[in-house]
Amino acid sequence: MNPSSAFRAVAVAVFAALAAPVAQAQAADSIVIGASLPLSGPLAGFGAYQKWGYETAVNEVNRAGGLAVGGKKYTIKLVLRDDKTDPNVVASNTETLISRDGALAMLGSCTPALVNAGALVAERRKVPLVAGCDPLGAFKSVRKWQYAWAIFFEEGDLGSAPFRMMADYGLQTNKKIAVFHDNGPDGQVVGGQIWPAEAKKGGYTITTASSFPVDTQQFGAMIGQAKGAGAEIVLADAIPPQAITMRKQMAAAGYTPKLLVMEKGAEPEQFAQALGKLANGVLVGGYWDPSFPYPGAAELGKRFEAEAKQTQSQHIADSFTAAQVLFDAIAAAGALDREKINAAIGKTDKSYVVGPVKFDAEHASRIPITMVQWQGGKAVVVWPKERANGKLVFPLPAGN
Amino acid sequence: MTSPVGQPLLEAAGLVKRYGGVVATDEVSLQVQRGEVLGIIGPNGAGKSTLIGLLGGALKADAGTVQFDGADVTQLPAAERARRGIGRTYQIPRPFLGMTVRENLLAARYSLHPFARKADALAACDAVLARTGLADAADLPARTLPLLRRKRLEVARALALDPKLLLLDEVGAGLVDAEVTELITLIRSLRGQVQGIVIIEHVLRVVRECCERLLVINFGRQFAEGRTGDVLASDDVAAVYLGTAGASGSPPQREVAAPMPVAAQALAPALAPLLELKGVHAGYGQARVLEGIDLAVLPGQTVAVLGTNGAGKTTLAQVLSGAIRPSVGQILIDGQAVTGWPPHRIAALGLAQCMEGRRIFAPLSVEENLQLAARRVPPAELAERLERVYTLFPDLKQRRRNAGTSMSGGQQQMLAIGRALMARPRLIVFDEISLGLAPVVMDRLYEALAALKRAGMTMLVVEQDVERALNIADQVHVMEHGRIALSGNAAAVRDDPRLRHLYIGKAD
Amino acid sequence: MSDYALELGFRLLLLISLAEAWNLLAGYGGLVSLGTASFFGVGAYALVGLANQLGVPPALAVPVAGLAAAALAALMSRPLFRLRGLYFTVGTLALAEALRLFMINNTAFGGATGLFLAGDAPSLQSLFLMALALLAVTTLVMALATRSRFSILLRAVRDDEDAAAQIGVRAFRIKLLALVVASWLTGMAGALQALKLGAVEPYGTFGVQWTVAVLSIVVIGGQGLRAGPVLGAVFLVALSELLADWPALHLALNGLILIVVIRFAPQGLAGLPSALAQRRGRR
Amino acid sequence: MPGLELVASGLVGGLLLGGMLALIALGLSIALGVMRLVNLAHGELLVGGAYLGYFLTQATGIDPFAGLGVVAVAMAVIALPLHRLLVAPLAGQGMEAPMMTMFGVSIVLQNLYLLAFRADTRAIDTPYAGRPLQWGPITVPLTYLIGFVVSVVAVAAVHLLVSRTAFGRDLRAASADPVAAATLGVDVGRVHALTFSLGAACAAMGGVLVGTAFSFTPNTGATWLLVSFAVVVLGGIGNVFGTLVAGLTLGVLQSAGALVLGDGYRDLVGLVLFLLALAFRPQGIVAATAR
Repeated sequence: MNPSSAFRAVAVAVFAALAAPVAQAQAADSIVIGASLPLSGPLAGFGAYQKWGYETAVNEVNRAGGLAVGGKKYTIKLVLRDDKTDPNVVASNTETLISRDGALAMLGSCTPALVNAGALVAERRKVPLVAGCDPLGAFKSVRKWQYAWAIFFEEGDLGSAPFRMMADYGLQTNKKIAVFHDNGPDGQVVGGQIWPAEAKKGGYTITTASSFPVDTQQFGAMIGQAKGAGAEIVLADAIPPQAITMRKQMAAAGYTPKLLVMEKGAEPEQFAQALGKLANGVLVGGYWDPSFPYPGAAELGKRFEAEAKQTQSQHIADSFTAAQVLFDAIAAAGALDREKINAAIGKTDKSYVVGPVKFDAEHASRIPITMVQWQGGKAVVVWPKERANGKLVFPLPAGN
Repeated sequence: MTSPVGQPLLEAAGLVKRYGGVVATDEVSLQVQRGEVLGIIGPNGAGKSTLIGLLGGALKADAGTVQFDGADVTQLPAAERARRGIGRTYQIPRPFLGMTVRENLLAARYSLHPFARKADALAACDAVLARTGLADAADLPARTLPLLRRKRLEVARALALDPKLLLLDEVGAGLVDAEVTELITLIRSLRGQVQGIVIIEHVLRVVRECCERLLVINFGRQFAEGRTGDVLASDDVAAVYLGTAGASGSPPQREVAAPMPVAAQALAPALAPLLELKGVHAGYGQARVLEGIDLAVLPGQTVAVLGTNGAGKTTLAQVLSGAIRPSVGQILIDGQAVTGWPPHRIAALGLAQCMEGRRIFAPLSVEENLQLAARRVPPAELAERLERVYTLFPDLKQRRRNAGTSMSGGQQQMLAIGRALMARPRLIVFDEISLGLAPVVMDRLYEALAALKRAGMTMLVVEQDVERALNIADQVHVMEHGRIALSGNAAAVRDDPRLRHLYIGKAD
Repeated sequence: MSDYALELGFRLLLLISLAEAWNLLAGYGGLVSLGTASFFGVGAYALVGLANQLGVPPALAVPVAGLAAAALAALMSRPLFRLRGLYFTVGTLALAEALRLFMINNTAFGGATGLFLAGDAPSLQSLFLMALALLAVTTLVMALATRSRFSILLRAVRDDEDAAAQIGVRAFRIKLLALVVASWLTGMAGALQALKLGAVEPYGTFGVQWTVAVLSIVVIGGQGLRAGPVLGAVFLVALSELLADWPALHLALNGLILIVVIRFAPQGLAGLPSALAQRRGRR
Repeated sequence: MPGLELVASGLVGGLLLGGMLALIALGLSIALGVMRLVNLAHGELLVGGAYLGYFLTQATGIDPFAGLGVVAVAMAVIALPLHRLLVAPLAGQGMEAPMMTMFGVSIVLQNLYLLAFRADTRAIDTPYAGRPLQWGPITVPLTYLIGFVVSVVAVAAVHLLVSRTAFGRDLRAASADPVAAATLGVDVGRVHALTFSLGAACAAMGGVLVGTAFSFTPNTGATWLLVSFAVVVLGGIGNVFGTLVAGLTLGVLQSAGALVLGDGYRDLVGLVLFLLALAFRPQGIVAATAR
């Protein structure tokens, strides 16, 4: 047979195979919720936590007999797709989940690039999407959202936290700051804009500020400059691999500032595992800990560690919350109607695992920031006082 | 013949080309008058092809100028020179393998006249194909052409440019007399439409019968220049180029120094054949080349395989080496079937190859090239074998540290032979070792072969040059169109009229 | 047509066009490029620029954005064409990577955050139609490039650049033309994708994943075969769709199948029928 | 403008790093030169080496550098069947098929790592991981120096292997003209298999260095693959000695670029310089004669 006809045969067969699911989408008494997650690629780490958060929320509802909408119980069917940490794939996944699997509403991916890519599609298709894991500044900067909602911290809070902490505790330094930040979206905002601004306000001087792409592995030059400038405060914003390398190279360069903050990178437990002693005293902004006084917080932490056999991460909280917010809104809407659900999400005002959730005019709900410090392999909340479950170690121990 | 007045068609002055320290072309100046055919001769490695490169623009001269058709083209790249009317052929043909023969020519037409009417372009190409005897192959992929026809394609492609000046680089090499005659007629017929021709050639007949003037190059320098007759007559030219024997038919069998060592049992010819082929068919892809070859080589015997280009001689050699798998038939060594064995296992059985085109490894030094062929041999033995090869070819010893490909063609051929010997083989296949070499060099090589024969080495000689082959062989097979057309001992074959029919006249 | 079909169709059309453009370079020009991403990315960014800054309507912005990629090709041609064979291949890869890093670090184009399309993205319907148009253009170009006298010159350069020069072919111009045209097509594909996403950022648009997708398509579909790119694209999209429902294994299986196909269908899917026919013939 | 101390440390650090780059790229280079194989899985082999080193030190507690030999041998052994099953059958099918096969391998490996070890960032911990080395105005990580020494020794060893031994002879012959080599008795298939596993071993050792001096995740491979390409082409494909020179050069140039423009531009500078070098010296900065 000739190639072109061969092609047609294949093409038809394939489309038949692929088109099939469309029919059985949105089965009688189940609601389809779609989510595209980075299950492989650089962000696979975050993806795993979110997956757990979403699935746990869904299981909870289903175990309780399903979600009551307009007097009728619906079981929730969560359809996950891997986006390989590629915004192009997030977009096509979202498109597919909506059109093929007939997702009634969407849950977000992680980090601005991925969340926004999906949100833009949802926006076009007028499908509500609730996301955690997308810093609010970056989320708002994209556009005036109609159907996308975000529950996370505000870069502004994160950026100002170290300064507020230093003020509260009256830490003694030479007020000289070195800033290292990656040039990813949030890195740009926190390291490039907020820290400088906050430093100005607090009367600190930024001696060196350097940025780098998220695949660099060498920071010799910037560390050398900071050391040369005698900065006693180092504020860094980098993903885990880089933060780990950076911490090593700081020690290797014989540079020990009094205060070391490593946003993003120092947050997961692997940071402490990979660095051992070197992790001690490193600070990182956090927004959740099982010790917080929110409904179900402690349980959620325990449950994760029991099921996943690894230490909890705050990402389970915001993903779990995002899902719960969405389900509550569906229930509140009283009908499987996207417009109604979207409106209901906007009206959310309730305290969840991650804290109180209430969306502002720009579809964002803020989670307050705390400062967490690694002490002997444990992440200890050291600021603000009222939330702290341990004492701040200051200055930074030499490490070796 | 009468050449029109006015400035010469081509005028090169003081051309110099260096490769690192080596000076390939040294202060060469030449002129080609309109309507003239200039011959350039000289021993291998004299820098003839380099000179062609400098004229054609493939190479940039380090010094000197090239004037063509009244304009200075020294700075112009090859393409621009071609567009001004310099057509050039390669010594080793370089057709566009992925295209049909006609397309090969069309490329030239279209590059010259992008907007010419298609019909005209095709007509022009077919005309050229017709006169170069490729008309029947017009729609075949160039890949399928055998060497001879590829050489024709080279000429045809250059003609498709309708050049003013034609540079022919060894188009005669490896042709049998009948074909040489055709070539000469072709070149002569070109005079009408080409204003000038430069020929580099070893086949003296071509030079003698086509060129008004000759330029002799030696070691990159101008050695002599003048009317063809005078130059060929001059003794010093003969000395550098032809050697004493070259012009007269068969080379003499001078005694050479060291007799070669040979695996013992070969000395007493046994009856069991060392190598045997039974009804072997083979080819490339769809193209069948061998159509049932039966042949046997007894220990100590020297067997020659003759035949015109494209008769399948080299394919036969490749089948023996294991490089090509026979589609049908059997190959036996010591009665053991080795059909379809990978080359290295066949080599391990003591069958060595001296491949067509030498195939010297550029990244390896001369000595390494030799050592490579001696597989898993203790150092002492290795050194001894090396010595033996060096005594046979002293040139190699001097250059043992040089890169293998840095030597002249003749020396490379010596290296190739020496390399085959290093394996201390029981049978050596010599494939076209005389191709494109100056007569003197051929003589030396065949003296070496003769020495081997006397020492009792078993040899299979695949040759173009009938005389030399007949002089050395006990048993002779003549191939034609993938079959063995004629077999017998040397004497019988020499007198056989069918051979005459195959090769009209004698090699000069 | 359902939105899902449109979504798949768009992806197919886009990938086929990309593969064809690559095939023009590699199959006919002998220029095996790993730089697809760079031209794709430039096209994508150019579109956003045109739409946001000058308010050019999509239908016009796409071909113009393609021209930006073509311009890049013209700009880079000098250094790139000094490279032959493997060196060219690796050089194009380096170009793509250098561009990506530049876009990440250079804040003028939004750095790693990238840029967002101001207006709403057009409907899936019209996107699909545009992709269809792109494929039509691509097919036309390929027809011209593969049947015309230009193709003869191009193939001559592919087979033996020096010999081509000896018969007057200006190799550089020929290769340049091929590269520019291929880049134009690639750039338009990038522009379409940007239009669909409504956003561009370096990792997504300049990422090597586009180059890899194209290569897989050509290798799986079959090189130098007319139907190759089509089959390859269908296969790839179908595969990723069918496997997507097992997210955990998705990629691993994808790679495994890639390996198997290459191993057992050396001429690609398009070459399979003839290959089988041959095997039968041998018995 | 940065002070002398900084510049000196930066450049020396770059030089040492360059040495490691050479070892990291070596495997890619010889595979490319000898078997025309664009090994897109090179980065994953490297990461594989890093994991081997990681678990070796975890299990036995021996120093990662002491374990290098074990890791190298292990990876060489793993690589042999890989070549036999995947690469060898594709011999004589052009460049793309093997290249894409190796790409497939890289995907598979990446995801196997992901499934087996999770996406966690890991680093091979040594007591001296963070120890600086003071030498006048120059401060460089101790691990850099050790890594440098290890790399240079390894590269030199490979250089000797290729240029002095019988295997090296076969290897060069096979890369220049496989058919002729086979006809003369060289088992080309075997040469290729050994070349491939030699390359894998080098990559694995490089991985241990990366894991000790930096950190790694299942996806780290790609970054190092690209750097390796730069080194390979600068040094001349298949040119061992050239690879070393190119690695050192690139290392220094990158640091210089980082000093002037900031670390963000380190890799960019490297690549741009690499493109320029390509444009003016297509055969690599070290002439192919050194092969």
